[in-house]
Amino acid sequence: MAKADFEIPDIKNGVSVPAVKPGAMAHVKYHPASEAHLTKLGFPAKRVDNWKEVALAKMNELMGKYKSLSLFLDVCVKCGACADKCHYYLGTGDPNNMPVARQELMRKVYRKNFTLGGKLFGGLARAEDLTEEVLREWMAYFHQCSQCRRCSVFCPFGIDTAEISMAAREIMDSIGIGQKYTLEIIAKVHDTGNNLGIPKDALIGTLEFLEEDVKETTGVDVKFPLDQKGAEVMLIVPSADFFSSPHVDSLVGYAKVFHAAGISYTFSSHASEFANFGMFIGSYDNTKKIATRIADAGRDLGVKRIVVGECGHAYRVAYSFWNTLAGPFDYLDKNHSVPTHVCEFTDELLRRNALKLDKSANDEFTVTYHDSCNVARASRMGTEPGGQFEIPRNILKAVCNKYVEMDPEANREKTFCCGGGGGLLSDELLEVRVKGAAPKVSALKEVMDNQGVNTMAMICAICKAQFTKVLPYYDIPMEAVAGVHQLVSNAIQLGDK
Amino acid sequence: MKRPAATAAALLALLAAPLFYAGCGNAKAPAPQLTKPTNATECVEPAATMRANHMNLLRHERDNIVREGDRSRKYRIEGCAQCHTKRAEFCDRCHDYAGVKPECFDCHYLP
Amino acid sequence: MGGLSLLSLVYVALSYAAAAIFVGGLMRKLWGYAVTPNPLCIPTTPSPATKGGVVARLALNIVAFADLFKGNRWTWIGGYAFHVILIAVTVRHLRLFIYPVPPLLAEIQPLALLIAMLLPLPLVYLLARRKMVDRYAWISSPADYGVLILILLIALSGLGLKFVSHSDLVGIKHFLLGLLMFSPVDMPAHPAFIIHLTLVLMLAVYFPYSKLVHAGGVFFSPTRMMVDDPRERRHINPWAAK
Amino acid sequence: MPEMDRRSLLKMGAAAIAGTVIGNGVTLYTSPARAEEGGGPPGAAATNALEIPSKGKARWGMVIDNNKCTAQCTACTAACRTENNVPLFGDERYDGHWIRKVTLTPERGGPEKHLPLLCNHCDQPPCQHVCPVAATFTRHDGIVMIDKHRCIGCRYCMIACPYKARTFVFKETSEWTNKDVPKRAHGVVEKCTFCAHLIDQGKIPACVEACNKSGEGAMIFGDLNNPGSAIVKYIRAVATKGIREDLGLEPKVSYTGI
Repeated sequence: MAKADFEIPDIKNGVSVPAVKPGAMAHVKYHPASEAHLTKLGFPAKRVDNWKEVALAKMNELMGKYKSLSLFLDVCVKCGACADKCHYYLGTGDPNNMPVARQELMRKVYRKNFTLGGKLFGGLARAEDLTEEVLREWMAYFHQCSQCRRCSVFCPFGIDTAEISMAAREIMDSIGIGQKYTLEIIAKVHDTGNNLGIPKDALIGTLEFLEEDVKETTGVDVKFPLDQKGAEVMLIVPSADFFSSPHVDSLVGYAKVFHAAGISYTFSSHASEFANFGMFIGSYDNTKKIATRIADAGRDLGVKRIVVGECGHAYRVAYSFWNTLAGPFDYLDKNHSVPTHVCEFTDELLRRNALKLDKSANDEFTVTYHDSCNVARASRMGTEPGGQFEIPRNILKAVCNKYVEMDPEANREKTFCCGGGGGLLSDELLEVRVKGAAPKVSALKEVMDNQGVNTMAMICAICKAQFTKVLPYYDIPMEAVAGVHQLVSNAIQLGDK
Repeated sequence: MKRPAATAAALLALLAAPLFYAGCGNAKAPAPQLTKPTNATECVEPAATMRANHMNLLRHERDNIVREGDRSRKYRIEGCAQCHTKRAEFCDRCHDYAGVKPECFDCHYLP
Repeated sequence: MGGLSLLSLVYVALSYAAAAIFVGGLMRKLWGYAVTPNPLCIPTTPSPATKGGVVARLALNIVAFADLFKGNRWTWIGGYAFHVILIAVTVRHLRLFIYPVPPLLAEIQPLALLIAMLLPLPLVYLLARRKMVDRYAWISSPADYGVLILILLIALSGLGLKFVSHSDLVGIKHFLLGLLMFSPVDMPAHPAFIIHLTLVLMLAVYFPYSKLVHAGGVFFSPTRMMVDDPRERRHINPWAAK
Repeated sequence: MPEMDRRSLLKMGAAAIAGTVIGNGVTLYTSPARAEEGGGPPGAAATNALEIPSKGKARWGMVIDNNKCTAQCTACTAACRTENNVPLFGDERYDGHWIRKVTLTPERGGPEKHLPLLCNHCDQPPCQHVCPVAATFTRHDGIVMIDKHRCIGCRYCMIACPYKARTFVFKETSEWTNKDVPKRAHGVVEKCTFCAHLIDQGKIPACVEACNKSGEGAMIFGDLNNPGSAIVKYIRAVATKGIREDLGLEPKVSYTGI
């Protein structure tokens, strides 16, 4: 078991709703963003002198721009249906991690400054001004929200804490208070086209290495083309897929699927990254800029389709926002959905029997599937609602002999977040991540103990990175983490085609 | 929301509906017109008490009458009939006005 | 308005003021929600991909509190009972505002009474729930208890009017119709009625400026009202389009 | 106690009790030996006024001298219907009966007997015991009554009554034949009240008055607690018996000549 200087939740008997432990997670602090990154993203380099006025003005502006925010600040009746739904509350017991209480952090400022009742009877309505202390709470607890939307499933009014935490982060950015992890990554995307800041040369080297590696292991010439104009498909993946394990195994999987399908594809060096952290900080402009960069890359390469890889929040942006932010994608082939998820792509080939598979290649694995929050609750695959649940499962069942479902109360629509989403995948937030992972790990542990599961497949780069890091804290080897296309890669038979 | 103005107008109309239904513009609010008894000037209790409480008085006394056989009680529905000889012009007027449907007359005779 | 007693004058004025604040305030709030744009498509999925599907889901949510049912059964029971009983209470009171009373409305009064008189039960339950579960106690402010207590007081004074100190119902209806038709008449000077009316006016004024706007707001929630079709139909951001 | 075979006891009981079929498909069981007794002296002189004792002292009862009751006479039933707003709809399913003329056919032969049957106002009324809402009650003067404001129409009492004296109001009476007496709304159970409203005014029940008027004078009504009353004198002089006395319900209606 990995060592930690904090208490690891006990998940032996599953995760039950903890008693309220005020302030349990108040000490967690993220690393502040540098002046260079704040400036680059269009924010003040450091905290402005009249920060309170600026923050309230920004809040007012956002309430005028976002129906979600203006409505959600008003209509919560504090019924508490969400109170036991957040994985961070379940893992920590800190009451400010109850979605309703997290929202209250902004709502109390809203009441104090924007409502008559709050101005007149502050105490009774629990209205509070945006003080230094409240700002500290914002910084701590709006970075203990992974924007996974689980709370919004159960809310009678559909209140989505993600909308509020995005707004809070944008307000903080607008007064010059930023989180290093997200801002630095967005800056890198603007500079190099990917989160990791991989220069084009390194990318070429990596792809060449992968080609050789696959040739060595399979004897087949599977291509990993870059910037190939006129290719049918532009494939855009989370940049972790180029380097990290187990991510890269899924990348190999995508390449093999394209090879088997006989459809030409290419990566783009201008937009090699699928992730879009602009959403995490609620920055419309940055989200749009990143999305537009991708749309431009596809246009420049003259492709007919854009297929996206295994990444959760990025798929939400691609599925839900691309058309609005960077559309219309009129240069693409209208017969295919824009964008197409790589699972939709593979699923279609499976339906046409266009792939030769040897399921027994995965016989050493008993596989379960983790629904990633942004895919499950903020996007769709295929034409039917809920396709995002069925299509990845169809693929897994096609490539594995041993497939097991986790407790549906912790999966599908009600899936628990891995604990690392929403811009929290940063080392200084490890305590939040480990504790927040408890509900999902507990569901995994149950099928591992009772049904012999040894592999959890998923289609999100953040989930993969998070679980490989936190599973050892729960005495589960990080090798239990796999990408869906990693298993496809194992099973696919590349004959002469 | 595509047409906020239309939606707002519909909401306003919905909220104002009782106003129109009640006949906004009529000079005066309607009140029930009662035909008063000719054989007496005073009821067994002051009119205000009867208006508010006649149902309770009758309900209370009916147990004494039915269970004890005491037919000398002050508040009896048959007693009402001695002065209020036209139910349709007295009882029914207020009952209809307030949407009250007493079951008394299902069994008891009042002219 | 000549000839009104001082009490009636005061309450006529208060009633009109409260009604204006209620209607005006609520309209302003709902208008605000209506005109504030949805820059991005954010339905909580899985979500219907058609307008009809969205309407059906909203209807189920309004009629059965389906999402809350998913969220917490114990809260659902209390909240749902409270709202259903509120409908019965409305039916009981509608006859005082409508002239003449439609026959069907008169017909269902006994049944409505049977349900309406249960109103204190869910209110006490909801109050106890807030107090007794540590999570709900943590999130509950004096305002959350206050509005439950206010409605409880309204319910108790209303039940008092019905069962303890019966009032001149015809006089009350005459007064209310007078208000509705802008030709006010005297109100019955019945203490329980005055208390009941005062509390109701307080609630009406409080309504638009509190969490009670959820009654109208529920129709505007983007995570529930937006159609899940961003790939098929380009959602235009109104402020970005300008 | 010697061990007794349960079955033989039951057989003995069956032999002792002979069934007699009376009108409207009701089967009453009376001891055959007793059914052949009867034929008493003439009844007391008819009177239309009652002496009302102070509250709680009276115990109203009735004796029917069946020797005087003729088969064809329906004076009592007709008077009851008019007095108490009990209509005949001309449809068996809806008709209510507070007092009926029934026919007794002795199993071992002999002439048929015709007798009026009404609520026996038992001192131990089973109908009252089973009522779940306490709608059936016994007045201070022994009259068993139904508070129709309370009755929920469950009809347990109808099952409990061995005299089939109760009927369910399937159909609302359209008009009052006697406006001083309430009629019944649909959905409650009704039965004979001994014309309590008349007793309270010092008058005798409508059926008794009609019987007197018809000249038969078969019904004697009075205070069973008053040693000087005609009914007590009659009972002392003549052996009377109640129907199904074996049930121990202590009915306040008894008969001679059956």
